[in-house]
Amino acid sequence: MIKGWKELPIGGVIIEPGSSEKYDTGEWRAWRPVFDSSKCVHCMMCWIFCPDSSILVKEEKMVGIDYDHCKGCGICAHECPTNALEMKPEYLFREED
Amino acid sequence: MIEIRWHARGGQGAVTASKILASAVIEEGKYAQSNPDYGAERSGAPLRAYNRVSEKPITLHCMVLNPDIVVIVDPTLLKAVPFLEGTDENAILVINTDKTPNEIREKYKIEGRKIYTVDATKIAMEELKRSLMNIPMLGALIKVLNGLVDIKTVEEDIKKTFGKKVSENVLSANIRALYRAYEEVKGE
Amino acid sequence: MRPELIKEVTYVPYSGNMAAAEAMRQINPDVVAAYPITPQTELMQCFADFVANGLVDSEYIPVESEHSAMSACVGAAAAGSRAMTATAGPGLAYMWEVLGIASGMRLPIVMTVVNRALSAPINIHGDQSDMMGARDQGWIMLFSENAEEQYDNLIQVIRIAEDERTRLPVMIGMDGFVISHAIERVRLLPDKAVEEFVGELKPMYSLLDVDNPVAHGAVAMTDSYMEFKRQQREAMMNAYKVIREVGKAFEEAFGKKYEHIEAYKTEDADYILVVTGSAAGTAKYVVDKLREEKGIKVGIIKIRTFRPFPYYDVMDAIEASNCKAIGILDRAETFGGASGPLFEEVATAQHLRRKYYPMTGFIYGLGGRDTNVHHIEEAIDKVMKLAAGEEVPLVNYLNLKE
Amino acid sequence: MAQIKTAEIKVPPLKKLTNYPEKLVPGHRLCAGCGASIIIRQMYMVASALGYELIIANATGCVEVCTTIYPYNAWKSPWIHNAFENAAATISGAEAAYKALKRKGKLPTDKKVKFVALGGDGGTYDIGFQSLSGALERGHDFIYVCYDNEAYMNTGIQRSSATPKYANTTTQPVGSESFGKPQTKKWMPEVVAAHGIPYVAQVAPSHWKDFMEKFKKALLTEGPSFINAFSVCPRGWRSKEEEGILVTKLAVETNYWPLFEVENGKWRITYRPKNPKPLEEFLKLQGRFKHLFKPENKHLIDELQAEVDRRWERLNRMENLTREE
Repeated sequence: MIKGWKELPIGGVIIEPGSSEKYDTGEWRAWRPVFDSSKCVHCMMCWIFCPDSSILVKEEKMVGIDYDHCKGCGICAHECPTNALEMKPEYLFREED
Repeated sequence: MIEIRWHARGGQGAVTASKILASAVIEEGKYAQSNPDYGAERSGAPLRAYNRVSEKPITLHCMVLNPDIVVIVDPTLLKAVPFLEGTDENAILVINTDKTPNEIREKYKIEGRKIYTVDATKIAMEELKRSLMNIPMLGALIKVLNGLVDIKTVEEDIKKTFGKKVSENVLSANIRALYRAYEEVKGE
Repeated sequence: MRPELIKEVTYVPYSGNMAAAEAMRQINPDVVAAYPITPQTELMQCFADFVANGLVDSEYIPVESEHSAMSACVGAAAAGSRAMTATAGPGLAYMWEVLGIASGMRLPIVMTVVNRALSAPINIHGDQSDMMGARDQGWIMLFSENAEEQYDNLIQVIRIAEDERTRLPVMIGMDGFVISHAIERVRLLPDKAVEEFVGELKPMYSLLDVDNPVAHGAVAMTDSYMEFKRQQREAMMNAYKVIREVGKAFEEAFGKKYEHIEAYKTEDADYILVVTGSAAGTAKYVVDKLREEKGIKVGIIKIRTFRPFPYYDVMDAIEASNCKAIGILDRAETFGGASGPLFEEVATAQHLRRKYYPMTGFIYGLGGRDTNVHHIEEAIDKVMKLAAGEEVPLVNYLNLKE
Repeated sequence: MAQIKTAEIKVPPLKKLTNYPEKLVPGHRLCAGCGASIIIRQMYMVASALGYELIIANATGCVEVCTTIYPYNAWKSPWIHNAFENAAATISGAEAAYKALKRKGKLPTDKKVKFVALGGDGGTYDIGFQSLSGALERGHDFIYVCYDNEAYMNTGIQRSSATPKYANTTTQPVGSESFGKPQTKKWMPEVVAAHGIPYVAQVAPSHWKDFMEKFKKALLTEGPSFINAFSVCPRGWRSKEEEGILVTKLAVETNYWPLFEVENGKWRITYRPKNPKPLEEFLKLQGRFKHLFKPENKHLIDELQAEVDRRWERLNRMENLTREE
């Protein structure tokens, strides 16, 4: 993953902005926010309070969750005024090996 | 190389005089050092400053131990400090005093060495109206250095050093004091 | 536009501090962040005067501490600007944490260190404990013998620091008071020539490049930290070449030679003293005196570059002489070490060549203690005894009250 | 001091803000439910909407450690970390470089850039206090944002001068002889305001409109601004992750964390709870105050309530004292 010392940019500089998107924090999740778009009024309360920039918005409409990164804190569901988001145990969704 | 040691009290301008001497010598294309002996002393405390003057580059970076010339800016220091320290019989003393070289020799029982005196305090009081004896003592020293550095160069350097900081009157009083001491200094 | 002050080579009566400030004026860095400390204060005041009179275009930050001085330099250098500062003794000690950050982030900051003793007891005078204490913080380190060398070195190190092969910060030491406050003859170069010599900084990964945002000072875990440290070693090895190249360029431009070391009358020397800083000048005087008066053949190796340490240059000079014994003068202690830090380096140099000479160390000049002609003579006398097979201690003190 | 003309510049409505790209992207490793990243996202929402690029100097701390673990970078704007105690000095240098290079014509002139120093309460109230004070006094053009989570959370909940009285921390734990931290919280905004800088504000991300209005003012302020942001730490406070915004709201509604600003020396409370809730409601959601709810410790809660009331009163007095006649 990390290259040898001759290949790395000097000084520990990270030259790629936003490279953390490649790092999945979705694995951390024990609870999953499940989105019911029929109940959503697109008030954006979930979006403005999400600590992980994981509420997906398109053309000013809430469209879903970035499950690669959502850590499942549950703030979105807690702050949702219309119950369009509900926290469910993650194991219900994980494929079994 | 000529080594010079200045004895003065803090606030009397000896460090400035030693810097002006070095500057003037360097202006003339020769080599010089001016090195104050810094401590934590404040105004009034005895202090020493040093000069080295030479036709050739100077690489020494230590205190002057065996001065060829000792300049005593404040006459009260004659009793207070060992001004002969490190000097030999050939050393030259340039002393601010109203006494003659002979009187000084007898009073302080100085053997050998050549003594010059000048009443720099009187010159300072008359010209500068203050007991700032550094510039007159520099004038006397230039005379004793006997052509090693031109007093005109020193005059220019004083103008450069003081020019921005003091009034025209004070500056010209300093220049007068410089020349008066240069003329009035007496040797044995 | 700032005025051109010096149009041709000029000789001036300057203190070391004034010479360093003058070099900074001519270099005209983008940012200067500094905190006054004896004996550096005069330097900072001179530079502040240039700022106050429009003689530099620099942004000047009168910070509230040395820690912030170096921190601001890191911010400024990461922002792609040329950043400079100056400090002394305890100020350098206070910067210590950020010194390693500056070098680890590969920022070409340039700093004058007016060498001063460290407390306690508190002492404002010259010794090299400050820089020697910071000697493994990844900075290129030079020592100047006198005011003119400090001036010349400052002009050279801008290029050394900013070279793409190095990109390392540089500190240059001059002894406190003895050099910083003494007036000497200094040769100044024309403003234009200096400007041309130092050239323009090529920013790398500038923080101000908002179109290509980068992150400086990231966390490197166990999987990458060591690689970055290895890069720093490489940069320091490159610096060895770059310092020499820039020294040659300086000689071509201005006719004065600068090498990693100055070997003074070592070719035929039976005895060699290794020394750095202002005492090298006094030692040269003693060498001439002893040769003239007593026919004793002594030579001096003056260390100009301390990091990267010029092991091969030192050994080349020793091996080319008739050396029978070496004395190493250290203006810093290594409590619990064999002798001083310079002693250790010279011992390493010998090991690298598998050539061993009798050597003895001298601790001198701590806290501004005067080291005069007699003391250097005393050291040479001990080295001669060592060469004659007599027993001489590993560490000796010059001008110490026993 | 220059009056800040902010009325005509408006923060767009919430929905419009969603059109700007995120500058703090996911994949950072802050805890689930962290308040700090909410604060940073809200900062960027305003900055992006008003066309500002932020250049960030981040003090060592949770945000710094979690957002730039090599080679992962959660930032899409220029970012620098130097050390724990020197974010303000670092931004001083960067801002000075910007001025110098701009003056020398070495930078594009069409960009709106704002320098931001970002630190937790450790890097701000404590170890970074000197460098912050220096940078404020020198008047650099920057915003200092403190995400105050009331202890050294990065290293495991050690007390800071921002830790409230009687909170349980690992360096002043609750024990048979201890109720937790015996000292009261340093009131940082007042200390900062004493520097006479143009703009100081206290914010909470739960009250995001108030937050954005204040961050807008800071952006438009020439010279230093200071923003003290309430930053929930579920792990350190032992509160529920999903209740982070609730806890934050209660901090405001109980007057524990009043929302106010000091603009050119004038103090103004920007939000007045209609019926302030008892402090207890804020405390009871957090495990760090659990010991206070033993019956025999009721007097401690009363004491804390009295302190909140005293500070609220003082804030009102400051407002009256500095109100324009």
